[in-house]
Amino acid sequence: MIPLQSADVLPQWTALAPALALATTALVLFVIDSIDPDSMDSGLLAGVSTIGALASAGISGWFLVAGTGMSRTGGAIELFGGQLVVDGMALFFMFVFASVLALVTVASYDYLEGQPHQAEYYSLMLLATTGMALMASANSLATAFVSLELASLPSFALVAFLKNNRGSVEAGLKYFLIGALSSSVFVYGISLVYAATGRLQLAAIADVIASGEALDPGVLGVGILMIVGGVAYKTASVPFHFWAPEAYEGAPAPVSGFLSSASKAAGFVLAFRIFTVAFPLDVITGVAVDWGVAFTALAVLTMTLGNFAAATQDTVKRMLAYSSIGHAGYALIGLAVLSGAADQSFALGASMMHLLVYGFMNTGAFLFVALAEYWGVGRTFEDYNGLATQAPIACTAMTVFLFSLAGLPIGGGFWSKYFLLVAATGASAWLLAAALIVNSALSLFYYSRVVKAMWIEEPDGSFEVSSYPTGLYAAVITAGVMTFLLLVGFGPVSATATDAAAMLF
Amino acid sequence: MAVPAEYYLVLSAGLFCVGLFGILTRRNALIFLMSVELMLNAANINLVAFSFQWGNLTGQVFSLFTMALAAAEVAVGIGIILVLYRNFEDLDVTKATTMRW
Amino acid sequence: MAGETFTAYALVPAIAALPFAAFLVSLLFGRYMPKGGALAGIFAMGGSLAISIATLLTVAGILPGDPAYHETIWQFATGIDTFDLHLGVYIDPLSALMLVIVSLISFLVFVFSLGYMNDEGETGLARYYASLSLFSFSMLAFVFADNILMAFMFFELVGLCSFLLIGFWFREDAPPSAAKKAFLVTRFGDFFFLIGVVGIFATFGTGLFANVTRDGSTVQSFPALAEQMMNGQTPAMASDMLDIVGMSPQAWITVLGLLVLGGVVGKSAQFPLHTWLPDAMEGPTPVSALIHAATMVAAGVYLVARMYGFYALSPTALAIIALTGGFTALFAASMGVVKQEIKQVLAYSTISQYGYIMLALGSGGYVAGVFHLTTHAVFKALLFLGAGSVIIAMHHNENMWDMGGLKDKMPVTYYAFLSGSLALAGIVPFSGFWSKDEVLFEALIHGAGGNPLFLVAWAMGLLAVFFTGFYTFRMVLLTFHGEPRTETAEDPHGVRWNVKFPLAVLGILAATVGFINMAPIAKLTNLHIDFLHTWLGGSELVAEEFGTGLHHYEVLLEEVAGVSAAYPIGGEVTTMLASAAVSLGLALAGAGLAWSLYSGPEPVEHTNKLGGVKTLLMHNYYQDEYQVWLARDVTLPLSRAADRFDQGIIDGIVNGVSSVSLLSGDRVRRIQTGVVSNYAALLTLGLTILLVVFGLVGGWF
Amino acid sequence: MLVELLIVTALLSSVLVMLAPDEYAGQFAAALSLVPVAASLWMYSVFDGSGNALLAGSQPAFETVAEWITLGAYTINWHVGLDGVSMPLIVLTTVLTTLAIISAWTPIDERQSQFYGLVLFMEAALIGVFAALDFFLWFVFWEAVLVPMYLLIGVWGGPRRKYAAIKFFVYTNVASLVMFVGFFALVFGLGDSISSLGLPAIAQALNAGELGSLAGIDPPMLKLLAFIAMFGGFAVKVPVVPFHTWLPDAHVEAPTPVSVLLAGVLLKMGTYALLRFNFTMLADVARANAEIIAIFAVVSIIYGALLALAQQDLKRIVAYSSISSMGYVILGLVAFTPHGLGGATFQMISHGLISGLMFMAVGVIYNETHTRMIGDMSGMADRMPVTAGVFVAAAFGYMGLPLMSGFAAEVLVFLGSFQSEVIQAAPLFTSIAMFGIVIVAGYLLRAMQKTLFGPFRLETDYEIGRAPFQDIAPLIVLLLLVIALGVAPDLFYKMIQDSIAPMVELGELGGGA
Repeated sequence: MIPLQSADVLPQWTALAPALALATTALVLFVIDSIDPDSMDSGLLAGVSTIGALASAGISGWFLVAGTGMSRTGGAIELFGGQLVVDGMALFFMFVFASVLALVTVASYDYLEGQPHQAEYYSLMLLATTGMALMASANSLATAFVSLELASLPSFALVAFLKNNRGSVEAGLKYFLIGALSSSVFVYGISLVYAATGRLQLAAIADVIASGEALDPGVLGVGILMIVGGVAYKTASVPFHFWAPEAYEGAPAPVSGFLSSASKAAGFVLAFRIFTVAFPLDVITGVAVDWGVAFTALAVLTMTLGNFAAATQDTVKRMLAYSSIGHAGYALIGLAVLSGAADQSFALGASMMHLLVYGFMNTGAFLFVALAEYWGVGRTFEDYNGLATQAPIACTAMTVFLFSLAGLPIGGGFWSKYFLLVAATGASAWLLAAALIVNSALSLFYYSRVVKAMWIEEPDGSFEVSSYPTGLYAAVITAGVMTFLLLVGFGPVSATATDAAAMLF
Repeated sequence: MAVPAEYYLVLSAGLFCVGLFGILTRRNALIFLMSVELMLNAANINLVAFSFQWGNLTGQVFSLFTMALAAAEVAVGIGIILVLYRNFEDLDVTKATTMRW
Repeated sequence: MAGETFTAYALVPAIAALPFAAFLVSLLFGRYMPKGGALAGIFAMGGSLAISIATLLTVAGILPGDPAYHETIWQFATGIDTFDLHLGVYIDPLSALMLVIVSLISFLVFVFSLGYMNDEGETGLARYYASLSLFSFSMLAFVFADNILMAFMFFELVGLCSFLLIGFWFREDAPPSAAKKAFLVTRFGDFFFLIGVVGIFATFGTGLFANVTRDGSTVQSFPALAEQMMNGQTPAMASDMLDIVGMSPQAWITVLGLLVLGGVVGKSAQFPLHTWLPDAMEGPTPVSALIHAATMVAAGVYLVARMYGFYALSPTALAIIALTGGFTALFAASMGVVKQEIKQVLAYSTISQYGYIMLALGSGGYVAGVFHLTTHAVFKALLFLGAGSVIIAMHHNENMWDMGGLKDKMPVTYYAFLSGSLALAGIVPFSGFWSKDEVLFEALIHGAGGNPLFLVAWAMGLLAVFFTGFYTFRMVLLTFHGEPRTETAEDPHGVRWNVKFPLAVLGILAATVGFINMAPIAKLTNLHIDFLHTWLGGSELVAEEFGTGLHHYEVLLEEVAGVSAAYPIGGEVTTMLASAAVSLGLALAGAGLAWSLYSGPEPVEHTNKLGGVKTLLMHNYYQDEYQVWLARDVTLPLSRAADRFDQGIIDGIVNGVSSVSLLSGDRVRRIQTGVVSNYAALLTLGLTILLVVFGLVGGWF
Repeated sequence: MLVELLIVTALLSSVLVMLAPDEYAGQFAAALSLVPVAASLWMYSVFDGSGNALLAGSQPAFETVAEWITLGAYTINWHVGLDGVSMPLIVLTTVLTTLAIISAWTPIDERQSQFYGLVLFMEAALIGVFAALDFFLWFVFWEAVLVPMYLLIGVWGGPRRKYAAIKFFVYTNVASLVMFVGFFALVFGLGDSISSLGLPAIAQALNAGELGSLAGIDPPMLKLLAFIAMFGGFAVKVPVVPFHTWLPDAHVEAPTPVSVLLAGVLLKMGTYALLRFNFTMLADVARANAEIIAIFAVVSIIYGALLALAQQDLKRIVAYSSISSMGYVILGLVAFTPHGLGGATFQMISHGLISGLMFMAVGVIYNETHTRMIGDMSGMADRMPVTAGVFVAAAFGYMGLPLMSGFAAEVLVFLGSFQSEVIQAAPLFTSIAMFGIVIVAGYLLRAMQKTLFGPFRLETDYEIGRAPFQDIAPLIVLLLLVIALGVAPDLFYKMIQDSIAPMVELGELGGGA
């Protein structure tokens, strides 16, 4: 296969096109806003954002199919002196971010009806996604930190977007404070690693450590653990998860979906790359710290805390927030089992697949909540009683999301969850497997509570669904169809993710 | 080389801890923000010091990025603190507890 | 053999198929048919009777054909690398005789039912005749079964039919309860039977009663294989089984025999599983006749006779059969003495009489057993039908103390009933005398031949003769003699031909059927008039090829089981005559006592003279009570305890796990206090723990 | 492609019925469900498979293989095919689904189109479970069954339906996960010796002794642990005491047609999986621990029957008796004799029909009386003679009356297990198990006597009449099937024997471990 980014076809920098598309769209939105600052024309803004997002998703998908940056076309494309890298994993995650963004922007069209500052909303979202896309291709701790902040700072503002809503503001505050603290921990960790190795580029760090030139292993070790903390914050893993329940609950529901799917995935892609490239297990173990053990502990704690806390929630959105923490725990399995895995690329690939599927099903679930909020349905489980009698199609989609989240074969979540279990079994990580089983049982319980409310309980007649917002419906149904299609057509996803992951080893 | 590199580490660690202490003990959102700035600067000390130690400029350049980002962070932070004050009529971060459990 | 010339055997499957067709017709269309489907049953049974007689004649050599016949008619379950299961027909003298008995009695019962059910205006006639046809079908198929699995299957179906018929009047409380009891008690016996069947198949790989030719090769029967096993030529499969159970061939055969006996004891109402039978009187009286004379109860002992070659290998099993029989004969007869309802007396007499058959079979009297089975079928059917006639007359009042003086009002019934009673009591020359006498004689000589257990059983059987004579004539006297004691008895309901005809036929037979085997006369005169003996001896084909002949059994009894005869009183003839004289004397003594107590025009109750014994007898020795206690006060509480255990402990654990999870979930989420400073603190704490733990492990400090 | 046709037809029917108006949904669903019935019967008539689909030298019928998804080093194939074990189960599934749909016409009176749609969806998944020959494909269907079942119990069930549905849902899902881990421990232990997750490949590799160690667990131990995990997982589905407590709740709360499918087909998934996994792949472990498994079986039989004796609710009685009946299957399987394995498989079919029949009969009575408590009614035979007749026939079928399928199945199981050389003291275990036939008679006769017979007594404010024909018809059809199979077990038993015969010797030489 001829590499797409070879001299004859496209210049090298075009490999970053998915990220560039997002950045450009953000700028276009600024231009639109500056032309007509008081515009409430959400159609234009949402349309432009969606086009940008779809373009980005399309390009990354095209590149993935064409094999850009994959080993079969000549390997990863390094840009800017190796500060950024575009490979299969980067493109895979760019596709995830852009798809989630597209869903969210479409849904926001209805959700933001009548809200001021829509242009800011969409451009912040685009910028955050740009940051995430860069996180996916960050190849140095410096670009990692910068792109992480680029993703984070707009997110803070997005969470607090409903500035007259106490919940939204409180969520923004907590997210911001914990985020600031975590990023200072992260950057301090980077500084310690730099202190120990004198390098910021990922591969170079590994070389220094491997050559034995690194300074005190303690400094390096503390640095690595603090970087663990940094990514744990971004992925909403224990003990850096505290912001998540409030941020997801308080934020506008499309933002919650966006953050809990895309932002989390961004944290993971960063972690995958940093830990497999800068601190490969065969190099780091014995020198400083076996981060596999750390991630095992975090994975078990995260999934357990997330699921157990979700089990007894009263409001659907907060339940989804905690479940999102639980899923972070699942995705961490990919990292945690690397040390013992029989097939490392499959283990990491399983996490990647999970994040992709999660992008659709979790965003879909939050968007359904957005739909409910749009209708003025209450927040608690009881408020959802009998919703299916009024909105059967949306409720069917929500059922698909929930059961897919629970790992039933009605959506792609089935494959990714069981692939993670396969990975855990393959690495003989019995603790992780057992934790996954227990938590999965619990998750089945609380997800089905929503299904029960929607389908089984009688409606109490307290609300009437009056309108069917096109944008929200389109987004929810698209997510539902995608989730379902991923069940049937999981083959390419699985193959791509495994191939992409294989490049890191 | 007058001062051993380890001393910088101790200094930065001390600064980091001061910042952390501030975060843990103070309730005012602005002081919270300042403490975070202290912690970021602790990282900067390391970066600058060890840049010199390792003989490359990467660390120093990166510290410039950090400062810029710190500024951006403050900008966003102040915005959020403003709306916090509007909604809760207080800068006390422990007052905003409508969501929990 | 088959296909060359047409023989009656080709029609044998129709003996069972006809009643089955009648079952379907009655079930589906009975309610639209005249007589509620009775005619279908009558015609079917008539056909079966005709074919049965033709079969009998063929076996006897009067009609063309071999004297025995086997055919596999249905492959049931095919196994790979293991034995197959099939259904087949086996006709030899024993089954041919039994087919005639069963189809004859069934036929007469159908006819009688016209009088008992149709004329009395019962509802549900279609159901009645359908069940009755199914009953006949099951029993006939059971009789000609060629293997023990098939026998078991139809044995069970017989149980079903008895359930349906005993519970025929389901709108009342008692009949369904009695039906349930009958099925449950016999099911308990069948439990052992089933183990036996399975054990036989697992040991021998076949359940065939007779050595047969299939697909050109000879397949040996399980009794034959067992015989080889006793001779040390254990087939591979059987020796595997012996290894599994860790027993000697002798012991294992005994165990298997006794297990099968469990089913026999249940169905033939032997102690201790006899309790269902008196309750089964809740069913319509013609059904009682069928159950007691020719079908269900007879099935048990017929099975023993059918696989006699197997029992003859185990002296222990034989002794247990004999003792069970002897004890049951006495035990049941004693209870019959105090009953007030005519059908109750007959019920206990049935139990008692089947005890005799068991006694005969157990003590090596194969012919005697089959003989008594035959005579009993006739006279007991007669007595029940007679009782039925009385019950019609009495407007369904069964209490004998409300009867009296029916002799003159219903002479046909009376004389027929009297014939049956004389046979039951064993008064010469009625049929019961000949057979009962032979039973006791066989028990005596084989007991004297070195088996004291047989003697014990014989003694009990002998004593029972006295009781039999007593209760029989007490019944006759109270029912037919004296003055009518109620208004109904003064003006009884008349009966029609359809009642009288079966009574007449059976009455004549009850008097005469004993002549087929007058052993004492034969011995005395040296005439070969012990036809049944000759009949069961069978031809060479039966004896040698199929291995179910009498002579083969006798050899086995003597050589393997060690049952031998001795004549305590002089020679054979004198012993036989003495035995006959004693039993006749006792029967007459019993009858005489009854006469002296109840003969007057106004007989009074004498049972109070028995004192405490009366209570004991009226309560049937508290057999019901302990079985009910076992069911109601042991099993039910046990099941309730299991239920509580299940709900409380096992399900409690399941629910407990979920409660604990949810509770801990509720605790976990309390960490999220909502105060952001706490979050920062916890976050720091978490990071610190991580650093400290890894620092200590990594040796950084 | 016929298997695919079956599945796709059922799925399409499901979608179509969901879109149909409620009034016609029942009839429409019944009509559509006749297509799989006809197709499966036709497949049965042209069935030409031989051998056991999982073992060497076999030729499954209607087999298709297509690559689907890669899972690391393994391929997940779309691989379906039928052998003598799965063919009868598929016929059972299609027939029982149609009958259940018809029997739902009367009791289901709201949201019909959703109800029938879910039933048809479940049918598709069930067919998949029995036809799949690839582990993950099988697992997809296995888990897919849970979704419609959860909703069917949850939406249309009785008063405690939510509790029952969630209990069923979570309990069986946990079991699947445990089983899953056990299975994949084996897959990874097999290492490079397999390249796909095809069940035949795995079974053959395991039986060829290709299993290596995994994470320091040597092969025998690995096998044992995997066996325990898989047995535990399937034991919940079967269910085997003490993992049974979800079943009575699920049955009591489920609407009758759902109970029919739950008892008739869903429980068979567990025993089918046991046969395919534990007793084919890990036959040597099963042999080595035959007594323990036999104890589970016997305890299920006797304990389940005892529990049934204590119940007042007709459905609960049948539910507990199902536990008891499924114990026979386990006993037959572990015997490793031709009749044991064959009888166990036959019992799956037989129990599927008979328990379906029993539940339907209970349902018909409930439709008229709106109670299932045996204390509440008496003499129902007076008002509902045909129903009562069928009920009696069904009950006797359940008790193992000869010439009905239950007898053939039980006797074959007993014959097989009695002579088992695998189980120590096999005759003893078998004899204890046989006592189940006495207890079953005890509780069913008691139930019949109290509800059907005696003077009619039931307090209702309306006249209780005969059941409508549409309620009775499926009962009659089932009864005829039960009798047909009881008279001619060879209809299925021949192909079953053909498929289980290769299993008899499995694991005899220790499987090379």
